[in-house]
Amino acid sequence: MTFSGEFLAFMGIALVAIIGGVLLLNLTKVVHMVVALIFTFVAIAGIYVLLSAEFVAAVQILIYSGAITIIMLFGIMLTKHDDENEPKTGKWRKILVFLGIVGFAFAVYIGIYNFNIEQVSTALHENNTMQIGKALYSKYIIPFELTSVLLLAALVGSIILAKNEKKGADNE
Amino acid sequence: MSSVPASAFLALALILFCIGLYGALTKRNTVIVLISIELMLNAVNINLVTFSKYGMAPSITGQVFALFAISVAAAEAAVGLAILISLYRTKKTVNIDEMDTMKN
Amino acid sequence: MMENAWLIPLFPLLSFLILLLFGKRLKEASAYVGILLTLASLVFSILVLFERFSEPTYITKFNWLTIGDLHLTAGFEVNQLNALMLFIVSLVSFLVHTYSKGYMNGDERFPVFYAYLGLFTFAMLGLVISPNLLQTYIFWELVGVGSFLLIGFYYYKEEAKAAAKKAFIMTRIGDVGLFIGMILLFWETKSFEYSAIFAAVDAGAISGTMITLTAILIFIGAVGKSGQFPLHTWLPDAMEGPTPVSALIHAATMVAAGVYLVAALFPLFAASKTALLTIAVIGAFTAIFAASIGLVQTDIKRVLAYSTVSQLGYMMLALGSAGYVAGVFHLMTHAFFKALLFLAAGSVIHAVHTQNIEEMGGLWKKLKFTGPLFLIGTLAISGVPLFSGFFSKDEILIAAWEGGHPILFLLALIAAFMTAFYMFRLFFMVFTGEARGDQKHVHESPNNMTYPMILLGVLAVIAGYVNTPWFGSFLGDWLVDGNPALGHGHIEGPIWIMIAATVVSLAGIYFAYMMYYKRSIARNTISGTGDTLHTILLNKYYVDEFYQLTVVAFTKGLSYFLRFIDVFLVEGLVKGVVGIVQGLGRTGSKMQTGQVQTYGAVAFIGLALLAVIFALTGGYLR
Amino acid sequence: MNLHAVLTILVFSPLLGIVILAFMPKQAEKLIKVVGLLATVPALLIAIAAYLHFQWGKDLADFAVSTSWIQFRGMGGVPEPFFSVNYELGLSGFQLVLVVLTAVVATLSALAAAKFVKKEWKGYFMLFLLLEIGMLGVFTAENLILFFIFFEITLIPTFFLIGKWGYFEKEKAAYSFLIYNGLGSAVLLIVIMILFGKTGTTNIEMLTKIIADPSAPLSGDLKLGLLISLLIAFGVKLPIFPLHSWMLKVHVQAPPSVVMIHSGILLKIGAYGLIRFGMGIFPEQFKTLATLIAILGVVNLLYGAFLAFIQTDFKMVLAYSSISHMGIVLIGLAAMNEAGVQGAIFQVISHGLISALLFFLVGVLYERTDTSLIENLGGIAKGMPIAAGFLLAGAMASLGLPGMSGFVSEFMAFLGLFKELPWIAAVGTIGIIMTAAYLLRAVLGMTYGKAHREFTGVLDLRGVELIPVGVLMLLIVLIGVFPSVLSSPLQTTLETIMLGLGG
Repeated sequence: MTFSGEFLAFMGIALVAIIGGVLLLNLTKVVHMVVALIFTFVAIAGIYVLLSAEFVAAVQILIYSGAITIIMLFGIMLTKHDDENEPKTGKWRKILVFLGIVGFAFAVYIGIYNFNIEQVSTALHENNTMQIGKALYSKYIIPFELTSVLLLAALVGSIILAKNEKKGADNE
Repeated sequence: MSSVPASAFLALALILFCIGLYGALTKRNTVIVLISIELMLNAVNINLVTFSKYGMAPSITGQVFALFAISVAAAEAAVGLAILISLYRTKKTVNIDEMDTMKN
Repeated sequence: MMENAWLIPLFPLLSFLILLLFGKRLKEASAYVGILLTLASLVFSILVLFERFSEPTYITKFNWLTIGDLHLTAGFEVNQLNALMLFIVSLVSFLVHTYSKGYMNGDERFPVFYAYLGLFTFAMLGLVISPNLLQTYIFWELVGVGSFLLIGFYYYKEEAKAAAKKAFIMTRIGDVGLFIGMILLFWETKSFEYSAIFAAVDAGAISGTMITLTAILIFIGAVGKSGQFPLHTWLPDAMEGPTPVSALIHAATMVAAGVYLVAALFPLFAASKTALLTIAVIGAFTAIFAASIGLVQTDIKRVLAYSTVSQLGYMMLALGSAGYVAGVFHLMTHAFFKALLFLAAGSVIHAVHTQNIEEMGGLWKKLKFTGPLFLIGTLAISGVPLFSGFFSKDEILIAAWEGGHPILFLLALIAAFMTAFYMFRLFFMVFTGEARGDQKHVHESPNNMTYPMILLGVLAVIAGYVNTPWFGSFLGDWLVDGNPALGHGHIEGPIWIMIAATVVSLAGIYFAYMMYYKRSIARNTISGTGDTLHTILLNKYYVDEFYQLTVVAFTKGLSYFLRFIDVFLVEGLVKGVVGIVQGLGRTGSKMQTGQVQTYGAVAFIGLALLAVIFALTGGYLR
Repeated sequence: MNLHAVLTILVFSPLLGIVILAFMPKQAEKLIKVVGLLATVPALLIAIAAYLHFQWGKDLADFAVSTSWIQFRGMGGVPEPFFSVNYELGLSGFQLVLVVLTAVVATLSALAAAKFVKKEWKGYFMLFLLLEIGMLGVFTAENLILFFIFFEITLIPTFFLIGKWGYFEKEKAAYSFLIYNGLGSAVLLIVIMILFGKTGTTNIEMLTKIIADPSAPLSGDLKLGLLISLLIAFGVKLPIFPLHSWMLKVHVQAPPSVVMIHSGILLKIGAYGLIRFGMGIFPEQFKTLATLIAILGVVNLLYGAFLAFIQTDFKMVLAYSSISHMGIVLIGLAAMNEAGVQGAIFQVISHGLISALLFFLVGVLYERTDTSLIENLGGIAKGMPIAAGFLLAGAMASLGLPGMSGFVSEFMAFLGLFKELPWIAAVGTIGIIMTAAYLLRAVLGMTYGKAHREFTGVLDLRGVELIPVGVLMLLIVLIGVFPSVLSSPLQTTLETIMLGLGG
């Protein structure tokens, strides 16, 4: 393995992503957590760039670092948080889940380790956005349209759910 | 050709996925749980994009799917938060322990 | 007439059914139903007996039960032995029915008593005309029930309850022997028919060991029914039943069924020297064993019961010594004189309301009929010359001697001495000397009690003359006619045997006379009251206690041990299973917190576990 | 004459009663009882008619019915393209006698229920009639799936009948009943599914043929395993030691009318299954297990007998006596010859009648005196001579007195086993003695002796109570005296089984 620039870039970005994730778990204030997550999201965008997916990287920054994070912050702001006095998760549960995750990671890592992926030269980085556009509007036109329906449904649903309706509240 | 092996990306995705999972399963705050789920989705997206570049037949499909996944995740985040808010209105808390209406 | 012999047992059955259904309404009149229907049986029996003198054996059968290609039959057979038994049983039964009219008078369950008598008589008559082993077994068990019901007739008495239970269970132990023997024999010959079995024995189709085994097993059945050692203990206890019942069942008929069984299967037994020897030894031992206990008993009925056991031992000894005729002959004479003795004893009890001979005495003058009749019976059983018992006992002694068992012969002789002694002890204590109890209200029994006794008294005297060394052995010749396997009609023995028997019995009477009448020999000459020998005899050699300590205790112990297993092991197993299920359920319901996160955690841990296992063992991930 | 519908009508005739009952008011006690009782009568009449049909020399195959019911495509690897489950009912001689037994005991039990059930008659009779459907179906089903369905139908109503109308620990008894029998039927279901999957049919006759064919896709080990599973599944029902403890609770806690059914019929499903499926479908393997089954039988016989010997509650005595008597069924089966198998079948019928009789009497005693403890009951012969008489007669029948049905079965079972395994049979005969010992101990303890306490106002059997005891006693004696009333329908069944056994 050579320490090429690309590799160093990957290591750096990956480190940022992981640190963001770990901070997400360990910070106490909710807002801080979300901020830590932004680092991760941006780092992931970097990973996409490394993977010759510039458009996806752009979308990642727009949607995740932008939209979703903002929504989450709104969510946090709209609700009350008593971060210090929040009841802690059971110790056993944490240990068990941690062990489970370690086991899972181990098992999957074995899979990854033994998974021999050949690499062939690709032309993905050339006109990446155009390629995506072509694929989306030709081959994946129906899923694309369905996605728009889904988004619309989500939009309507969110509004109805979040609307402060007294009647609905009484029924709860 | 890239000097970074595919398994490195996959391993990163795995680590992020595990972090997200741990968060989703242990955090008490519903918002954080939602965020953790987003993180898991992201990890999956990394996989998708990785496989669009590596492998015997690289193709753009992986990236397209990543896009779909992102849009669905966005919708999910929106709906999820809407539900959270409406729940918060009735229960006045975002603690996940209180959300056990399934029991009764 | 013989083709209608099947009617004979049905009359008493009819009586049983009528009394069972309408007994409450018939009340005292139920006696007449019983008496009339048994009389019908008796008449038929006499006709059949007389016809059998001239005609050959009659046998008929029909299909009773089909098992694949095996056909089990039922039917009836009138051969010499059966005809004789029919006569004896129906006669004694009729007389007891008549006698009971007086004896049981006033009992509130009078109809029930007659119903039970009918059931027993039916079973006993059915038993003696059975043409095959299976049918014999069926009626064999039914007479057991009849006996059981009648012993327990005074159901409210604890002793009666215990005695009935004991009688049933002890005879059942014997019956199991018969049961096994019968089945083993069946698979050897593919038939239960006596004729088929005898044919197979004749043809040598059954191995010697098998014959011995089955014969001894069947003999165990006879041991149980006839109260032979070691299954004798129920018979004295059975005296808890009403006295007419003791006369009918536990003296004359049912207990003789064991002897009858051995006699009916005699060709089978005769084919095995070992089996015959076993019978002879058991018979002789029982004869002297029971006689010795009889020496000291104070209950009038128990003395008679032990004497019955002893006399049955005699019959077994005779059969075991190949003296077929002697055994059957003694069976007949014994039936008459022992029934007489019991009925007379019943009459005494009826008069003085006690069974303890220590409280009797001096009854000779008060009981004008009973006394002499009892004396006749006593003389007959003691083997005094010219009475029936003398001839039959003589035959047995000859058979034992000629059969080549001098030791058994000696035992029999000693038993004869004892018999004479204790019977006259009984007679003297009851009828002579001073009255030892309150006898103001003593009166002779009514006619319907005395007439049957008189008839039996006559028979006790004359029944012996059908088979004597002096006037010809008519009975013996007739019994073995046409069947060489049964041996000779009369066995010639040395003349000194008869003289010895007479001397022995007279000696017994003399000693009893000296001890209990003259009182010139003190009662405790040989063994004082209270010393070891007397105590042992009084306690019947502690056989009951021995059983209580071994068999009963073992059964109970095993039962409790099994209950321990059942409660702790099996139930524990169940509790364990239930506990696991409940625990699972509880944990499960605890897990249903309603929190999706917990569900997810659990589900994920499961998945992780599976993934790890697969990764380590090399599943799909490799 | 077309008789194909007869069995369907027979099996589902109680349904009419259920429907009528459903529309009746809860409080109409008298009417509910009458309807409940009458609803069992059509089945009884049809069963008797079928029996007469047979005795008049006509063919029982007239009744067979087979309609296509469920079909689905095979999943590959099986000879036939379709898996089919047909609706098949049929009647062989063996099934005929069981159906008659069921119908008789059901009617008598309904009569007893009208006497003993003190609350919620509507629910009781509806469940009871459902139970009857299940029982009749079990004995007429010609196909394992159908059998299983009916088998399960019997479980649920019994569970509720015990749990709701029983004595003090009724819930416990009901659960223990359900858990054991549920496990048993789970095992049964597995066996059925394996057979179905491997052969593509569940028709019993077809299965018998396919299994007998050496080229069938089942290895010998698998067949042995299936038979052992069947032994466990039906062993719970029978019950075989050590799977018996549920049955003790049920016998003690369930209401008498249910115990009549339970001990009289439901336990017999175990025996029926063992004979029909165990022995019928896997004859070769059954031979291999014969010694084991004989030993199990003797263990059952002695274990039950010894334990019955020390019980203080008469219901417990009867419960252990049931275990003991079911040992005789196993003994008969293990003999693998005509005598043994016929003995086993006889024992099934005979014990059904006898235990129904005895449990009815226990119910009467309990109702009158509020106790079934032997000690407390001493001396009831004085107060209730008729009941005591029937009790004694029932005990005599149970201990195998000749002239009653118990003897014939016991005799044939032992007759059979003595031919094959004489030593085991010889050990088993101890059971005959013990049976007499424990039954007499119990019955004499209750009826004879001094009355320990005066039962004031205790009435003897009377009126309508005499019908069940009378009918049952009559049948017991009838079978005991003329066993051919039972043995003649059984001959063809026996021949079939013997043919399978190759003997």
